[in-house]
Amino acid sequence: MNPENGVYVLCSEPGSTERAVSALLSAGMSRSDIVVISSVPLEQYAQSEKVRMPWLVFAGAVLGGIGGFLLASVTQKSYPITTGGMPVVTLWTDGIITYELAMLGAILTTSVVFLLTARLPARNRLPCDPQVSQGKVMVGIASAPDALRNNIIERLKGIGEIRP
Amino acid sequence: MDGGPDNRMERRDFLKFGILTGATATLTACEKPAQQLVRFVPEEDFVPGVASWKPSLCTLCPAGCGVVARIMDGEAEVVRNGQRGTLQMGLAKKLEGNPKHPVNRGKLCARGQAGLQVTYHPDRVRSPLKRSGPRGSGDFQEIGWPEALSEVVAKLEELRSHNRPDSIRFLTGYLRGQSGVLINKFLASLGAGPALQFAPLDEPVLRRANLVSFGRAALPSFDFERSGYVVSFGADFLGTWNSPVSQSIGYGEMRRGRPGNRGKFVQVEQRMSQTGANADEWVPLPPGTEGLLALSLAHVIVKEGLRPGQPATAQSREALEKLGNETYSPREVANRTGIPASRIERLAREMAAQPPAVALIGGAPLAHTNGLFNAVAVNLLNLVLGSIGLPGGMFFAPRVSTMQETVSPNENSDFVSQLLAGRLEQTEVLFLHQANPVFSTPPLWQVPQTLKRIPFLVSFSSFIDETSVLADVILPDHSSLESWLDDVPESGSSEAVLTLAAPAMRPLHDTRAMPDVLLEIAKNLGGSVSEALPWKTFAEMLESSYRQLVEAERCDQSEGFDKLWKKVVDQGGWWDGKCHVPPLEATALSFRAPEFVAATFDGNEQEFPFYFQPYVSQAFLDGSVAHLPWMQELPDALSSVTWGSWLEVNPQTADQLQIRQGDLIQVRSRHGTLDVAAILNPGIAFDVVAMPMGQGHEQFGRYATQRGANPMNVVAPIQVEQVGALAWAATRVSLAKIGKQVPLCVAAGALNEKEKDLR
Amino acid sequence: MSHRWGMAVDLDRCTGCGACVIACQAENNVPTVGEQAAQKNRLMHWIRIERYYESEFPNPRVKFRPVLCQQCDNAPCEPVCPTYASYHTSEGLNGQVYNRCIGTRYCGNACPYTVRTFNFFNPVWDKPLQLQLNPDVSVRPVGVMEKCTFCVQRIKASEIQASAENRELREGEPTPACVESCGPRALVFGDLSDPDSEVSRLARSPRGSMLLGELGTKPKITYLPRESSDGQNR
Amino acid sequence: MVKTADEIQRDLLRPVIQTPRRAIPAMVGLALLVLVGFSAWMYQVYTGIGVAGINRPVFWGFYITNFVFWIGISHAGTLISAILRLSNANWRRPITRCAEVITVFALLIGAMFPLIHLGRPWLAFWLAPYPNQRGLWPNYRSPLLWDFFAINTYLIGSLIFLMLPIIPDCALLRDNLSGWRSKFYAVLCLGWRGTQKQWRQLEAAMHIMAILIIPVAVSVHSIVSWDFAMTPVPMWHSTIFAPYFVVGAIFSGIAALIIAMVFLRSSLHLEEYLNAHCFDNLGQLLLVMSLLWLYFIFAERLTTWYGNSKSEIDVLWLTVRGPYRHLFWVMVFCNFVIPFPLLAIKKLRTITGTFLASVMVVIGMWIERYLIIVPSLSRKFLPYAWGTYRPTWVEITITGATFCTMALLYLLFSKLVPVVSVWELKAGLRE
Repeated sequence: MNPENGVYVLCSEPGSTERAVSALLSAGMSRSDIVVISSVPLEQYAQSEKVRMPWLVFAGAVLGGIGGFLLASVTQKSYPITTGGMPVVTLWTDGIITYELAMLGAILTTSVVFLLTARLPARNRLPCDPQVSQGKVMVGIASAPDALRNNIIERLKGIGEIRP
Repeated sequence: MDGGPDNRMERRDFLKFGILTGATATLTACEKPAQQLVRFVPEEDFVPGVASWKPSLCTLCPAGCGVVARIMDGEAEVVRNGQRGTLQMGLAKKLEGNPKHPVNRGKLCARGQAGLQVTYHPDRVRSPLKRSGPRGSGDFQEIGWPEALSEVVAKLEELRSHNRPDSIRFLTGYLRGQSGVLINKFLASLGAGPALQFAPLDEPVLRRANLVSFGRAALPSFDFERSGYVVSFGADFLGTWNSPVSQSIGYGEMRRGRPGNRGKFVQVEQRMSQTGANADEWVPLPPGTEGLLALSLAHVIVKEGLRPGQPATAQSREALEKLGNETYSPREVANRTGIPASRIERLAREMAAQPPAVALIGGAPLAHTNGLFNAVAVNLLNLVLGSIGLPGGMFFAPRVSTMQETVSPNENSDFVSQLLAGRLEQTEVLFLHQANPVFSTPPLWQVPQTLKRIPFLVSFSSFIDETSVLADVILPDHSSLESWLDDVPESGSSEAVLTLAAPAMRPLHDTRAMPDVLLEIAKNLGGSVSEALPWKTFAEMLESSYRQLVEAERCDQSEGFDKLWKKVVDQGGWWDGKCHVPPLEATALSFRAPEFVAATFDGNEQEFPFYFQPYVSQAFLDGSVAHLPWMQELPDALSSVTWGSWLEVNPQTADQLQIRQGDLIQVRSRHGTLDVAAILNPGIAFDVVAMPMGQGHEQFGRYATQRGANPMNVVAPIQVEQVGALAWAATRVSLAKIGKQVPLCVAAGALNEKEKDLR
Repeated sequence: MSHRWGMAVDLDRCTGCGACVIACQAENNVPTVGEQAAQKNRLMHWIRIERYYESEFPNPRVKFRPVLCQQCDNAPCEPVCPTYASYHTSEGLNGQVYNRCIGTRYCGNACPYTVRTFNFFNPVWDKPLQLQLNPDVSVRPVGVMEKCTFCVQRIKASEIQASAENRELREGEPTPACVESCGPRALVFGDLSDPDSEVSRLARSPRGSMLLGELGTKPKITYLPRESSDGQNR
Repeated sequence: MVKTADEIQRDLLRPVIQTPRRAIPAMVGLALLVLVGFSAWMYQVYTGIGVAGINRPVFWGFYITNFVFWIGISHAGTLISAILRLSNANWRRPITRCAEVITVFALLIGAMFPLIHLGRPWLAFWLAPYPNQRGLWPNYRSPLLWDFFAINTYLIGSLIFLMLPIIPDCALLRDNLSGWRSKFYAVLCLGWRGTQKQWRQLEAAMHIMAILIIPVAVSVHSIVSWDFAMTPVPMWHSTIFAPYFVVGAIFSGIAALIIAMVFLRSSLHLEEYLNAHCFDNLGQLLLVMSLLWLYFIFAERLTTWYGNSKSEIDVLWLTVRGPYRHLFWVMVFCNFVIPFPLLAIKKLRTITGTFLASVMVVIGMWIERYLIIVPSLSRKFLPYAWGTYRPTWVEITITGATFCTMALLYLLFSKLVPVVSVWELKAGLRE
């Protein structure tokens, strides 16, 4: 899909946002096609898709933990050091390393997963309008099928100015 | 170890060559002196990195312990015939006791081990010096040996031509062994008087007492290994007194060497010494009353008939009768000493009950005006205890007839009496050797002034100290590790001992051994003098002296003298191996009955409320080893102070005077004042203040100069009756706070081990 | 068989003379720190003689106690070192590898006996005093912890000697410098794994006790206390 | 009065868009002071650690005190903001970011001190486990290794925790600025658009981070406490240390946060945002922590006193009665006696009140760290080896410089990013 196909309308107040969305729906667009861009989160327009993040994070934690344990115990063995019979590996202390690296794993996974799911850093796929930062909301379709394009523009007229 | 003569020849050529190349190198090299250093060809053979042990002799105190030096090769900066350069040579790395030596049997005290630093001391005199500034200014210029020697010889020639040989004097510390013989021979050949002696650590009073009691002006030895009971009157015999190492060895055995039979040890003193700290019972009493206590103990033993049988001559019997005298009854003595009569009796009975019991005396009790009385009294106590010349008692080390042992000075050879009699005034030339009277005498004796009046002073000192700084010419001696040495330990061994040591290492600097210098001077003087001293080197003289010894002692010469000589050199001396406590000859027990004399003190009690008690410092002795950094940093056994000197005050006394630890105190006697930091010492009498000797040097290398205070500055110039030695414990002082805190280096973080400090 | 080096200190023999202190300083190239550092409690001696007054004049009692590294079997200094600089040798000594030390001084804090010393500056020996240095012992640079090693260089030397002559070590070899110098033989060194050695016998003595044994550090030095005498002023 | 979204945006972006007067000279001044501290450190590295006052037996002094102190401060932030986020407390919105910033910077500073205090700092990298030719591997039984891992984890975690919510604000700046600055923020915001998908993922991520960061923070200060508790040193070898340290850390953290907020509101004119309401709430938190702190120190001392083992009681009396008593009672006053009324009485729990209390607490907590470390070391088991400790000018200079570093970093940050999260505040309006 190429950005040129995008059709958007700038809405200044909540009501108009509402109308814009319904207009697009009536134009035969599905909710998942509709893009709502705002400077603050608008729960009501968020697509109700599953968030898998926690599970991934847990997996990351497990990986980190295993990594930590191996780092602490196995690698010590691979560097033989005279300790006159004193322990080189002790479970108690390895526990601490394991724990810290598990948490690190979780933290890193979280940020990675976030960047991936939020498609960041992003190429300019979507239009960017300074007015959004001034509080306006931009509603539209990332790529409108040419057939429907004019129809959509028709319906959105009067709600706000059309982009592009 | 050196190869044959031809080999040596070859070496010398190498040496020349080495210097040549070195010189040319310097011409081409840039001007930095560091790069002008020549690399000499090694003078000896050694296996790199492999240590060898060579016997030597500790010269830091009169005990005369045998040592072994660990020699390993190393790179040293040396001077060889006027040329500085680096040399791969054998270097002493560590000193330890000579295991074969009968006196110290492989053990060595802290000072002895620090003797290593004398050789390597950064402030050693590295070449002959000629005074370039006014006397005492410390300005010297380096000169070569020929110049220095010719100067001295010229002076001597002049005096002999003017026929005033008696104006040549020689001041030294101890006259012992062949070096002593050589010095006196040298003086005699010049027609000069006997060598003057000044040795602060010597015990002239004790010698005199022993002369009186036993007919021998010698220091005693003790057989502690077998003693059951030891009473020490102020003698720091485990730290600094007499032969501390051998005495410590005996002490250890007395305590734990005989399972089930632990000898008891009682110390009698006013200030707890390192030795006193080890006592089972510590008996304080007023200074100067030690003799009384001794006689009182004897009194009880005699009265109660507890005395073991001992052959007694008429005089000693008479002396014993005198003991019955009421003056010495516990009651009387209790009044004078403040020690309960019951305690005196108890001690006496204990002694008699734990034979063999022995008594000894040293330190402060001998430095009171009545020191001689105290010493004789203790000798009498020993007689009563039956500990003289018997196992577990006191005895005199056997002598080797042909060898000169310590010469105890008479009034002609005693520096102090000569000084006070004004006999030094007409002296023209004075040789100074191993003696620092300027530091160790009270200022009122005016030693520096007297020395300054002498036109020509020649010092053999290795360091610029208070005395050698006055010298016109300094002919630096080798360190003990670099020279041939011999010694006759006076005490500490029950067998006859002669210590002899070849040089353990080659000299570092442009120095020469004192005896060799004397021989060279004699050679230059020629005539009768050189005839009287036929030897080329001191080593030669030593060897010939041992030839005489072999004759006299009728040693087995089956394998020839050379073998025996080699054995002597390898093991570091000669001892007959017959270990025994020699009984004293019958004449020995000819006692003169001691007449009680009270000690007098300088300064009245009101103005000067405190007895001032200097003591021989564990680290510095009389100050002769204060220049060694290891010693400066050795925490004192009791005060735990390093790098300084201090005044010990009883905490209660300090409270009354509002003195806190570290406060700067002005100590004032009738003759002077000194400022020193206070240390609170729970082990000292309320009316006594004590101070270690050895610090407060005006001049003594970078580590000791201007550090701490010298107790001599307040010591009154009064002498021990009938002996004339300085009574250094007979001064009273007053204390005044200056109102300044001194940052003392106290190693101990606390006074005791309980929850809080004692006070 | 491997040795277990230990020491016995008979306080009834110790006279507090300080010979051991200098012996150690000479043998192990322990630097002198000078007056300023001494004021700051920065003495470097590996063995010190503790002096404690137990009562006051007129009946003062003093206790001397030589304290050196106790070579604990269960040493608090070892596990805390992040770089294995302080570690347990196969002969049970508390080793200190100077090159590994990065100077956290953690071991110094952990040691209950305060016997570890730290190089606050690079050591200096005024020329030619450096000639006294023992070539068998490395000189420690600034920022490095050091401690008593039981004169490990002497131990190794005599072990090599013995193996060269293929024999077992004899009683009395090796001997650390402090023990060598001790006149009254208060310090006794030897192999604890040999039940007949003098040190083992002393360690078994009923008089024997461990310094701060209650901390569970399992020291290899046994202290035999001084016999307390009743005889004070009856 | 409630501000509109536009007003909020204007107020909060102002300090970033146009540099406030007095900011530049302040930064320069601080930078100079930091430089002084740094050169003091270089002097120490060059001459040897001996220029510090440490000695035997007090091997640790000012540096480790600062280490514990700053790591403690770092708990301000993250912990507070995390807890408040989870509890979804609305008054959190203006303060979370200042808090998180404190965490990151305090951690950076705190982590410096183990390096500064090393005898051979140039070998510090030997602590890191990586394949090497030394044939050596760090000793995982050493608490210092635990520190190494814990602090790294915490630093990364809190950094991410700080950065995530900054992204949308960077987008804001991109749109509100022009020229290179706009481009600069365009990069920083990673091309953020603000689609509902992004918003949702962001909030989910923040939620998880908040959950993760709390146990990490707790573990970090527990491990710092174990640096001490693992050694048989009187009054260190204690099981109470971990929670004791964590509480102390949060305590000093909140105080630091309050102080920072006071400076921000006055210097950046954020009076309406960092308002009395926030301070009142934080004040109450601080009050709770103060009481908790009192409880812990009492529990610790009581056990020691009751146990009455010689070495421990020595240290106890040393601090309470001995030479350290002055410091000890100053600490008690700073941490409880003064803050308690200021925070407990509603009338006094004003902005000034909480500010005063916080200053006291920060001072008090620094002294507490000092009193934990130095007296115990100076009175270990063998009295002969007891010692004292006196800091030198080097230690004092470096310590002072770290506070300047904190201020400087904070100032720079507030110039770079709005210290109050704009979008979160706007979002807050709609509830």
